[in-house]
Amino acid sequence: MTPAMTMAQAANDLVEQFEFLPSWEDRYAHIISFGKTLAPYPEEHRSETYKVKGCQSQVWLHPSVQDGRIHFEADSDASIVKGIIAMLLFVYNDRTADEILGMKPDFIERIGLTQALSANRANGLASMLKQIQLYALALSRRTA
Amino acid sequence: MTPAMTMAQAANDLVEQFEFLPSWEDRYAHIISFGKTLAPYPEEHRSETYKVKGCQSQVWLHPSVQDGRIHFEADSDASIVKGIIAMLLFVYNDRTADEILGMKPDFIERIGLTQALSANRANGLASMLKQIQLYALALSRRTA
Amino acid sequence: MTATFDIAAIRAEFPILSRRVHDGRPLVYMDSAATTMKPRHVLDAMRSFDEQHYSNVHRGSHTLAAEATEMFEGARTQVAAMLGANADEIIFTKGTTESVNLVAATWGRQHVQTEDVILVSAMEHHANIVPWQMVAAETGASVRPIPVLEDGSLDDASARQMLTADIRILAVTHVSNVLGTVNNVARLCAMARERGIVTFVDGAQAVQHGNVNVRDIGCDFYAFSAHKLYGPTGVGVLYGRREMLASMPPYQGGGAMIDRVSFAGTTYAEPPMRFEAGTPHLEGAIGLAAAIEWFRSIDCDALRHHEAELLAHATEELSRIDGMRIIGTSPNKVGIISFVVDGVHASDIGMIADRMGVAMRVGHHCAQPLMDRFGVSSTVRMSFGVHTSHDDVQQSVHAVAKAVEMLR
Amino acid sequence: MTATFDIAAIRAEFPILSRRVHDGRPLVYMDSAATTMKPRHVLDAMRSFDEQHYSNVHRGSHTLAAEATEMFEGARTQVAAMLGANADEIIFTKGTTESVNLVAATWGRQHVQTEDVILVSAMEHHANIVPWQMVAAETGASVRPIPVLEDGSLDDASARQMLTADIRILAVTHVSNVLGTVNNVARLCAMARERGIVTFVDGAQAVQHGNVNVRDIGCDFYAFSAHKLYGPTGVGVLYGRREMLASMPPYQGGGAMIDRVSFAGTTYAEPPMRFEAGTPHLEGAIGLAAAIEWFRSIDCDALRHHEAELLAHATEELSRIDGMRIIGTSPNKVGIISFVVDGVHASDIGMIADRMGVAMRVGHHCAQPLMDRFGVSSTVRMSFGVHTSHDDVQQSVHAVAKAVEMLR
Ligand SMILES: Cc1ncc(COP(=O)(O)O)c(C=O)c1O
Ligand SMILES: Cc1ncc(COP(=O)(O)O)c(C=O)c1O
Repeated sequence: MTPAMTMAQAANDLVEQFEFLPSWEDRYAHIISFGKTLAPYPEEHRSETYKVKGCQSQVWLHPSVQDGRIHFEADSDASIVKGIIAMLLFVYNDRTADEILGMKPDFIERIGLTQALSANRANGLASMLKQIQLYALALSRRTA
Repeated sequence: MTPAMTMAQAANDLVEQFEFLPSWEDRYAHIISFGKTLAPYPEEHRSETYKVKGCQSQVWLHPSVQDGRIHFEADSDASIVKGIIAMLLFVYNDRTADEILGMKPDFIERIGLTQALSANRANGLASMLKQIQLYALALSRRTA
Repeated sequence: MTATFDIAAIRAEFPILSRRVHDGRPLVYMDSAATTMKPRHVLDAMRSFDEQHYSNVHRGSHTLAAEATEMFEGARTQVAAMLGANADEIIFTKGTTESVNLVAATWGRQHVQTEDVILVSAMEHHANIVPWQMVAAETGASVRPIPVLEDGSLDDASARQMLTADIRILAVTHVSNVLGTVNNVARLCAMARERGIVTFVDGAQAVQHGNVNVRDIGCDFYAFSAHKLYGPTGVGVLYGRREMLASMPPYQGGGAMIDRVSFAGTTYAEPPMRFEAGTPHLEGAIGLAAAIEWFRSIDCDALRHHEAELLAHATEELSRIDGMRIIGTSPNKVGIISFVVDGVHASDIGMIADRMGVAMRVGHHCAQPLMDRFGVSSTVRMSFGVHTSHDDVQQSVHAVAKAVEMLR
Repeated sequence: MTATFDIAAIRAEFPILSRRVHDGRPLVYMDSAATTMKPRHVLDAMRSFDEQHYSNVHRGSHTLAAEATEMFEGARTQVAAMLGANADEIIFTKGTTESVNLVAATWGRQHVQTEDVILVSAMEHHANIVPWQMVAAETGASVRPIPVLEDGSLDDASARQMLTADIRILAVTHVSNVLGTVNNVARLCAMARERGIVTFVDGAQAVQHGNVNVRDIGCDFYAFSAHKLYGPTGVGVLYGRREMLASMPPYQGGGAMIDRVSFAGTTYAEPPMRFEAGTPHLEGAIGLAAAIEWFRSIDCDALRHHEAELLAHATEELSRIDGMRIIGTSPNKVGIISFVVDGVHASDIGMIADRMGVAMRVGHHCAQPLMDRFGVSSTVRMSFGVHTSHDDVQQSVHAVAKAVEMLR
């Protein structure tokens, strides 16, 4: 399924969504509600293999290739982290490996996510992004 | 051999000797010359048993009891340390165990030795004094 | 520094409490069980050492070397006085973790045999489990835990039963870093001693809550870290009873721990030097001494009273939150509260509280077996320091309540 | 901080150089090989960490924990960049001594077997002898030294002959702490590698004299201490080639080095965490990073040039003293001069020089086998730091001459 927006557009859209939310409570609430938009995670992929290391809560990320695009399913047992991965997928899901690897993730800073969620090692944002990129790299190598 | 002076007198005498030596060079020279007054150390006692631990240079201290008084022989391969032990013996030699254990070694500070030879861990002054007292303690126990 | 307890004055001594976090909110530091902040007295002592007296120690023939040696050995004496031990029974280590490893790798490898049992408790920090598992793996011994009761106290009846002749060593924590439980280590050590069992007490969480005396406890070994007693990281203490240390082989090899080195054969120094290879953490020892000096200036009874009040206050307020489950409600506990909230992930609470300026720790707290015991994967942990005020408690509880509200 | 070499400016950065000793004499610190003094940049970095960002690291969910973790891991990256390594090849230890012990106790106990030989040199510091003797005693291997020539350089011909198939590991110092000799470790490591021999290089005395690149050297392990690179005590580094570290068992057990702990069985984390049990020396790592940053701001070529001039100056002046014997005259040496004077005890020289404000070290310098090699029990050692001036050299030589005059 090709997304309606380009990655850049999706990222901008995300930044805009947050711009309208001045209070931190609203921003956090928005992140949490983002998590609720994730499709249910397939239980057969809830295994060690698909766990993202380096997060304080459990995060699962399962990639598959559909028509040359990488489709991710994801889940977390923690709400904010689930929201973060959902936001990442809003931008990164169903893209080609090249698109993913070519994307500068500066929208995260533009959203103010790194400041808002300052303890980024704990929420594993960096780890999740790295895992998305690693999958893309692996898949691009496989096709190349 | 009973010394001519009491320990307190000997200590005061030592303090006075140094009072007349205003420059550090003179004081050091005096310490060194003190070392030269030590009787030759008996070679048969130049063993690990009689070595004083905790000195940077080698120091030997051999006790014996003569008429209820403790007689020390001592040596060091370093001149200043040899001078220091000689000064200690000037006060401590041929005393009874009780005298030795009752002596407050404050004359060392009065001489200005601790400042002059500030690196007192290296020259082992504390170790030598402790060893003298330990021998006295051991001998007083043996006689008691 | 006189022995009083004036919370405002104490707070003023911690520069980091002026730190502001998100949107200029003042920091509410509720993570003293992880590490304690440093009062100015400690920071100044280390700085002045570095600027005035710094040098490598031992065998130095110059003034600074003598001064530094005197200060370093003075720190050892200070630690000994605090614990009621002799200076030559105090070994400076990297921290509690290294202290346990040192005993496990020297005394342990020397004495633990196949079929032997190393008895720990189910509330141990990994530091007091893994080193014993390593020596057990090497020797064929096993590590067995004394169970923990539902309220977070040690199961004394089991402890008594389990202290049998096949136990080689009892290694138990003085205070739990998760539950706050204070174990009656004196009684445990007495029971062990009667049966000829060697005892190791992990004091990492005990020293910052009041007086510890190793003779009263009657243990063979006691360990703690300076960074949990308002001192620096990278330095800790192993107390070992003189007779124990005297018979133990060295741990690490290198400078300072030797008597004489040659390729034909090397001989070792007496304790404590035998166990302190290499250049010690000098600033660390000086900082620890300053921390002890500073900590002792606080009225210990008043501190304990204050902490008990804070604990009661926080416990009561937290309990009002719907779905709150406090893990560790032993009648005998220090100012550490671990909790989970039904239907809300601990990490979410931690993140939202952080946004509100409240620093709590979330995770397994290096006590996974204890997490398993209580059927959780992590908890939120709120822990008090000497500077914790009722206002801190109020704000922390408020942050938790707000987080739960946002997350449900 | 720009890359220049202005000795007055450099001196001004060391608060301790304002220290006065006997009779108000300014301190002449000639003991940088024992430990280096800390410039203000390092002291300030540690203090500001403590006052602004201090917290325990890893798994923390609050702001300070994240900041501290970032700074701590940033320090690791800084060390890696300095050595030309990857961050996951850098293990923070207590110091060089612990780095050697770590390798000896993990890689060593895993690989060294009866009849194996551990090859060191006769100029090693005890830290690079005793841990190997300990693993040899356990395994039945032996420790054999490569001889040192009369001028204090390594006997290359013997080294080549001795690097045979029964050698399990070559553990050799980069720079001698007594002789100042710079060994050609790249060539030694290349020879060892050709024969499949693992290599460990003790860099404790090398890092403060210029650039070190572990890839250029081609060693498997490299170790140094922060306190000899203008950083704090209690922290050091072990570089291990990624493939080596990956296959090594853990050293100490405890928090942070585990993957999952249970009484049924414990699994360990990947390197470097696997080798860093317990709370690390956080201020130490921050201080080391600041020290590296500061040291790299000094023009390295200019420093080397300055040091060579000081060395030539001091050597020439000392040689004028009657009975002077300089031990270590290799053409390739750093600013370290060991000497003895006929008929005068080293300790006497040290004490009189100290009285004149000159701090030199006297003793066996933790290198007793080397003392034996040169038939002395101790030497006086004069060693230079980045702040050493020609005036310092002048005063030191004067103090030695005066001491000799007084003592003869
Ligand atoms: C060559 C050499 N190796 C090892 C060491 C030991 O270093 P540390 O005492 O910092 O562990 C030193 C310093 O004394 C040294 O000079
Ligand atoms: C009970 C307990 N034991 C051991 C440790 C380990 O201490 P460190 O990390 O300072 O070695 C801790 C601290 O985390 C602790 O709370």
